[in-house]
Amino acid sequence: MMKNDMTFVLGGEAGQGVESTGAGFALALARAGLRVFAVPDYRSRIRGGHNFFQIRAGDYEFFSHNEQVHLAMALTREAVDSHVRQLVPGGAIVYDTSLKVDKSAWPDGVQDFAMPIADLVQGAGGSKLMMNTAMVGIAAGLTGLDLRFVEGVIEDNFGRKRGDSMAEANLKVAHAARDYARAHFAERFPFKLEAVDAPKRLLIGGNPAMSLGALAGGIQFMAGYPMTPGSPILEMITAKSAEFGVVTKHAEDEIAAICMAIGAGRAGARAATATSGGGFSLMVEALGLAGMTEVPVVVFEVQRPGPSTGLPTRTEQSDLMFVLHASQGEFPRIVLAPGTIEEAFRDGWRAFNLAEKYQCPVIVLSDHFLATSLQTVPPEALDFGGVVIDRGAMLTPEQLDALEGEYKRFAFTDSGISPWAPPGHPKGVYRSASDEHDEYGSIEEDATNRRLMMEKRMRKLETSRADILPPKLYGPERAAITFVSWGSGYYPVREAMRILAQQGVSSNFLHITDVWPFPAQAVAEALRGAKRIMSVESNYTGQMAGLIRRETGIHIEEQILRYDGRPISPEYILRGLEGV
Amino acid sequence: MMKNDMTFVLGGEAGQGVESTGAGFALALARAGLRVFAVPDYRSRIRGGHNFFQIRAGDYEFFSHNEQVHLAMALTREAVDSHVRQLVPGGAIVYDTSLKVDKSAWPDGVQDFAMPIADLVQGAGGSKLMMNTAMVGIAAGLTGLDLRFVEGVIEDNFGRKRGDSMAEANLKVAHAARDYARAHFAERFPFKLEAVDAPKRLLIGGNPAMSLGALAGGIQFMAGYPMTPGSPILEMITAKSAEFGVVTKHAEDEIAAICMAIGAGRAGARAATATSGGGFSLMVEALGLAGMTEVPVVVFEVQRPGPSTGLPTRTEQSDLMFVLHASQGEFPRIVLAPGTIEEAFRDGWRAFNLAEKYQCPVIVLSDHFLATSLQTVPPEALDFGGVVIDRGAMLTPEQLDALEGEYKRFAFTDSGISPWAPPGHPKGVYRSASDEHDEYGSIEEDATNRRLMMEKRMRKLETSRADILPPKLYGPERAAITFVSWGSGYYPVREAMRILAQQGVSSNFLHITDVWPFPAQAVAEALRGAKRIMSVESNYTGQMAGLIRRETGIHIEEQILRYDGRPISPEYILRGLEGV
Amino acid sequence: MVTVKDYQSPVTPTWCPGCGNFGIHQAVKTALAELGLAPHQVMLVSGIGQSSKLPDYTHANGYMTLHGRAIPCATGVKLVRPDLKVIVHSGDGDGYAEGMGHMVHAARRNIGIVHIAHNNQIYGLTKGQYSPTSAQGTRSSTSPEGSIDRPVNPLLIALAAGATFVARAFSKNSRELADIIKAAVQHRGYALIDVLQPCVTFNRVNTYEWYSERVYPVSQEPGYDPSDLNWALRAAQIWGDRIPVGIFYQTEDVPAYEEQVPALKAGPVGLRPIRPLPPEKAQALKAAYM
Amino acid sequence: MVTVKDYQSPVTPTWCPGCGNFGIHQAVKTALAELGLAPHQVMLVSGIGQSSKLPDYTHANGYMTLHGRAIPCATGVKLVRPDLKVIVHSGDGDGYAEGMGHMVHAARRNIGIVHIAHNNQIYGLTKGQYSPTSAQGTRSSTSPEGSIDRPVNPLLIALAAGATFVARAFSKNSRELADIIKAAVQHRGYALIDVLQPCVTFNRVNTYEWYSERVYPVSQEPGYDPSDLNWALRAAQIWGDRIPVGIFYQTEDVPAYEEQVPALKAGPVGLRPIRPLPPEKAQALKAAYM
Ligand SMILES: Cc1ncc(C[n+]2csc(CCOP(=O)(O)OP(=O)(O)O)c2C)c(N)n1
Ligand SMILES: Cc1ncc(C[n+]2csc(CCOP(=O)(O)OP(=O)(O)O)c2C)c(N)n1
Ligand code: SF4
Ligand code: SF4
Ligand SMILES: [Mg+2]
Ligand SMILES: [Mg+2]
Repeated sequence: MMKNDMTFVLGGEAGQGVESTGAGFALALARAGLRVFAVPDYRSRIRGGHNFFQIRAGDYEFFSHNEQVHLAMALTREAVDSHVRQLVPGGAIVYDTSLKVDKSAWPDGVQDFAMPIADLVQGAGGSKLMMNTAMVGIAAGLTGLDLRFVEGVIEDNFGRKRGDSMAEANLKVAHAARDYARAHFAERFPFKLEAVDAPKRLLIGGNPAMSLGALAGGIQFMAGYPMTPGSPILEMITAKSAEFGVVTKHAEDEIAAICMAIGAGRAGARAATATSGGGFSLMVEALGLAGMTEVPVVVFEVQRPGPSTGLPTRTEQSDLMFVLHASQGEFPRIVLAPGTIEEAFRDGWRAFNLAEKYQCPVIVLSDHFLATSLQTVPPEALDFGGVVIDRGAMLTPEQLDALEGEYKRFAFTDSGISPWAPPGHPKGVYRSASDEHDEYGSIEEDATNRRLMMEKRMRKLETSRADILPPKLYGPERAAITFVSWGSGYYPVREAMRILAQQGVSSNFLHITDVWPFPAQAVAEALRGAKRIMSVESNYTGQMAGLIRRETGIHIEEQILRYDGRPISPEYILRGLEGV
Repeated sequence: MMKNDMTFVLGGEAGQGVESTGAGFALALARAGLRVFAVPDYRSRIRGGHNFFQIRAGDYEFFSHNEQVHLAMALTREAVDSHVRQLVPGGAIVYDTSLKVDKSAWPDGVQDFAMPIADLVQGAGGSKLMMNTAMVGIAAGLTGLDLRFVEGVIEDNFGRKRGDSMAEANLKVAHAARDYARAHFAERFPFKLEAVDAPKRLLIGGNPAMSLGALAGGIQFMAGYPMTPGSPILEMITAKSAEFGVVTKHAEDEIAAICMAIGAGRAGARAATATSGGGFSLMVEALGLAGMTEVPVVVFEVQRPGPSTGLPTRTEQSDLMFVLHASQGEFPRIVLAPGTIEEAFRDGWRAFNLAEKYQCPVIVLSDHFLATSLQTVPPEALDFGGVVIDRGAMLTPEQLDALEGEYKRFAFTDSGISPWAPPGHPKGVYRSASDEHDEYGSIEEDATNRRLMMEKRMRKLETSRADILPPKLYGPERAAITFVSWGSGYYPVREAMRILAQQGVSSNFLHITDVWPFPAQAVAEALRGAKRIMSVESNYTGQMAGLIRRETGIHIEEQILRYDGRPISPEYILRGLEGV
Repeated sequence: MVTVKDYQSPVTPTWCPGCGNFGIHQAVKTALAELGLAPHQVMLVSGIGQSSKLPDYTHANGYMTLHGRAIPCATGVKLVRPDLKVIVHSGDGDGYAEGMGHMVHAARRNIGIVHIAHNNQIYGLTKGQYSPTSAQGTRSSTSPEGSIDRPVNPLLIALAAGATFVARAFSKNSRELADIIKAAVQHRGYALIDVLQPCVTFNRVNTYEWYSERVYPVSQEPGYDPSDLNWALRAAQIWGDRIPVGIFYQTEDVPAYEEQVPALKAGPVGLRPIRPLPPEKAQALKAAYM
Repeated sequence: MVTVKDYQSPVTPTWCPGCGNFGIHQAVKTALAELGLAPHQVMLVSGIGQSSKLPDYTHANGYMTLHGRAIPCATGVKLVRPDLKVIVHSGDGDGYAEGMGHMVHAARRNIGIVHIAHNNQIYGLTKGQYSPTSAQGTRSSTSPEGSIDRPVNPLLIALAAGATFVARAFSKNSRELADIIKAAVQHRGYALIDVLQPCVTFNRVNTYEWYSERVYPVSQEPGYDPSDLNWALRAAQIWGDRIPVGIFYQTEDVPAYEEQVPALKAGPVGLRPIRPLPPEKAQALKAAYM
């Protein structure tokens, strides 16, 4: 028997509630004091096809999902076929007895837990849609998890939303299913769960963490256009719009969305947009507008696999070089690539400070994996108390009152930062142009002015280095293997390190989060003397490795890359270590 | 006295015909057998301001404009002030006696050739608009150039276009002005021109050369949206539209323009669009569409200084990294950066072959300097005879007839190239999607298919290396200084080398034209063992140097960069050599 | 003889059971078959959305492009291959939000493409945000307190932009829709067909029942005269308890864009063989620079 | 008291002598001064083009943005600072080609911005290509054999899109234009003013004389009733030997977008001080994830 260390997968068609049920079960596990890492996997369709939700739960510290499944719950024949292969010996597959299943290719040691689930549901007075609730009840029954955690989630979800009768029916179904599974199969199932006494944890993903960060940072305006997986940020902030005084706008397209945000920024508001790579492609021209006119704007870019429409509901980290160089000409921008929930929250608010301090666009580069995976974190991970509001060189009404002569919006300064006035003060009136301009903001073609303006703007990038966080080194100072990764690469790399350590292999890990201006010196120092460097990225061309070489000269030849749209798992890294 | 080696500048307001007159004079000089390099300099306004046109002429081989002016012809007070400073000792400034000129800051040795030009024009029965014709007459008078070359151009320009009376009047003005200048000032002017017996040369710029290349390559469709300095390509091809069977479309915006071109490409036509960086920014999303759906399309991107609207009528090479990484995700693209007229013509047609052979977008990256400078080249520079048409794996009707089973548009192949069928054949019917797709073109999310499709597409990039031209090394194998530049950097670098050679300093020059896939091996080999490498680029961040470091590991620390919107001159390079 | 079966693709639609897109799909195949057009003579161009998956489910030349960009892509096809029948499939987000500008310009050009807008008054593929045609007050994830934007009237816009064929249909009435599609494919120039298409998953307001109760033939409107722009401008404003469907406006008096392109006088440029230029032509081009 | 001089910028216009933009510039300054608005209460937002240089020549909050994108930029300004009067200046290429989609959506939203379109029926800054409003058959560098596209009718499009204030003016009649601008600035919601603006350099057809011979007050049209949409839809179609100018349509019955935004009920969000969240709020946000 193994306790508090297992992975569930719930699989079925789109429309069967796989994701919502999975998320509910994950929350139940979290409330039982377990650590959780859950990954949804779904297709770009609304009904049918095959979706699944995978939940790893345990009572010890681990960092990511993994590939070994202990309990698979299949709502469809296709789900049976695809998940039975992932099961560890002793693992079990649960499905309705009515499904015609071909067991010829099943791996050895897999347990067949076919049950009359539909009947159980019917018997408990439930509707067909409650098959997934039954699955959760079964999971509790098999693992021994106290059903009250599941009940709590059901009550929270249905009790509030759809009236008590729905909650009641679901509770009945869960009970019946739990009882049945406990009675008939629990004994044979070797993987058990037990509530542990642990400090309360949040169960949250990158998108919500980032959205909360933005709210914490005082966001005043967000415009966007729906695009998976970026739009949930717009939707979450819209849900809080009235309460937090944030105007949000579902715009007619992404060009309008970023232009609205830039307009709001020009008007002195903390403004942002959220999108994915395809939408970002349409924002490229306006990014340069913000750069040239020194308007603070934050772009949350949640990556998905390209090129073009690509795989809308899957993951990749292939927009790095794109966001670094998007738009014609050269201007300062700041690019943050948070890798953890803590960092997603932090960059959610920090981005606004940086945008205003350096009066330039800030891109927060996330990805589907970080955005949608749910994990338990301590409440302090969303460190509201640590939030600082810094509006940079924004002039106060008093400072504006005291201003003499015509206001120079784009005054040449050593830092490159010119004090800026929000509109509305008689002395802070100025014009600004996307053309090259003089210190007042008027269009100016003179060569010397141009040179000085370019230098002024680009100086801000150097100045901003003061606020750039160096990459973090995890693990021992010296190690046999040094991993380098960025953004959401964090999770599987940390988990691979943990496994390697168990195998007696020492490794450490340089995790790059602030990507631009590139912390070249810190990266070079950290990698100097590394024995074997191995980069890990979710893309085809090894973009971060290329950037490191360009900026530091360090050539990372061993690269573990994944570009099939699926998140990198610790096992993938371990296989890669052998493979390369 | 110095013969056949001098630079003119004609300066005045927008609307005074500075550019057209200058171009006409340059053509006259070319017809006199001289070599010419002429650079227009104008503002983003239609009337007023200060524009000028600079013409270098000589009877020996030189490569670019330079900064020393021998004869300045000023139509306005502002023109006098700004050009008198450029004059070499003995050089002269010509202007109308009515202009109130402050000579206090004039450099020593400059000759004041104020003349009653307006009176001369009036006396010859000309209109106020013919001041510039008078200037050309004066230039002939002062330098001794046979007026018949000027007459020929006047007849070509006016005789055809506006009826004989205009030609007649201009001819009279030119004569009167020539006679006056010859009589009163010629003796004092030490710089002379004399027609030489030389093979006929073309006087042409990069934009027309590229347009002719596209016509030679059989272009069938071009859509665009006006944007300086890219739109002249659309305009030139439009002018030939009916004669050459090219449909051209001034679209509603750049997104529509590239989408139309991609639609045309999907329909089996040779299609292109032309723009500058700002327009390219809007094309970014569709670039990925072409990449994903493997549709050949050519984008002529003529750079100007950014960011954003920047300096619309000036030059820069700051879109290199942008075009290399534009659009979400990863897909093969080919980027060509011609540096000379020959190369502009060649890449004008070659781009279509490459786009069709590798079924991917091809970007031809030019810039304002290359596009608009006029220079003399031998007629063979537009090597129509060398044009090859290669449509790659396009299936013929016969091949399609013979096809068995359903057509696999995106068949996995070793080269990555799948045979493609233009629409219209019953057996070549297929669908294609910007989503990830299977070999037939249907949307497919499977992980293995995704991996194979990514690899198939990216393989094309490797396959295409066979067609990538390595950089050219000019000058001796070994030299004290090795310049590295790309695109239009060619001209000033070659000219700087010539001057250095005269000073006894040996230099050579690695000129990179095919930029992507990057010819890393050839560049590394060429630079191996270089004593002192010096990169020359028209941008702030040294983009090519960065790319070289990323792709070869070679770190070029000495960089001569210019980012004030003005073309790099040989003198700028020589000063840079001392400066760095 | 061409039959509906010729348009059968091996791919099974991923639309939700009951989705209004099925009716549109059936109508398109029926119309094309009845017109005797073979799959290789047709190009279906779509954007991105549920509606835009239609070409995947149809055996014909098909191009699923970008959200909002089907019209310019289709325009490029038509301009080099005017011999092909080009049909655009877009959604209401796709065609009327992201793609609105292109529609207006296609209409004023009168480019010969049929534009079938699958108007489900919602964003289907991205899970139910309100769309440009959603009624004011629609609650959705991007308008939790009800949308403020007044809905766009695509027929009115198309008419104002100069469209020469403007129709509305209901996806359930597949036969009527097929007839309208046939008329549109035979029409000279740009044709908009706005199709009321129930989204059974995300739009719980504009259901089959909702539409069924309301639609009636526009020809029943007093003074029905689809050749009269002013009549059509008025009829297009009717929306509410009663929703007219059918052809609102049609004129064959305006030549299609592609009929007027000088370079197309000699036939589709996309079929012109590509060869190096003859030396005389090359010489003539050079001469202008000497 | 605010005067026209308060709007004087130190920058000298680079427009060609005689350009119609001067008349528009004068009218804008006059209107704002007469309304008693001070420069800091106004934001002029423009795209790129000759017209779009206007903010550079005006002492007021000014933002010269991107070709075609003035409207969304202005919308962003208005949505955080509804207390500012926001005026968009666009060209006919800028506003009706690149920016067409945004205009339609601004109109249906009824966002409170005044959109002044400098309609010279040509691309000025890029040297004379035909524009969306150029007459069919216009010869230019991108249409050497005459343009094929039929011109767009901006008034009709705006009306079809739901604009609540639609007017046309002639830049030469600066006083009339100023009055229309005043009405537009005081209007509730989106207001389009299409201004006939001679380009003396590139448009040799639509000259001062050409317009002067044709323009007449739309109020002289029989049955003039700017509150009647159908009347306006008909009047907006008049174009040719006679061109009506004035206010074609106006209604104050539709609330402006910004009036209806829940988050704006408490005042302009752009003026809300930004402070870290109080612990209770933070706690409540977290609670949803536990
Ligand atoms: C540029 C871009 N923006 C956003 C998206 C995401 N997206 C895909 S479909 C869609 C909207 C779907 O709504 P609609 O066009 O009405 O089509 P439906 O699914 O309802 O048929 C969106 C916003 C995208 N693919 N590309
Ligand atoms: C995205 C983009 N495309 C093209 C241009 C080039 N451009 C500048 S102004 C202009 C058109 C000018 O015409 P219009 O909008 O009518 O303004 P006008 O100059 O006539 O006032 C164009 C195409 C640009 N700046 N940005
Ligand atoms: S979500 Fe709506 S539009 Fe999409 S397939 Fe389902 S029913 Fe049809
Ligand atoms: S080109 Fe035309 S629009 Fe531009 S400033 Fe001159 S007259 Fe005015
Ligand atoms: Mg829809
Ligand atoms: Mg214009």
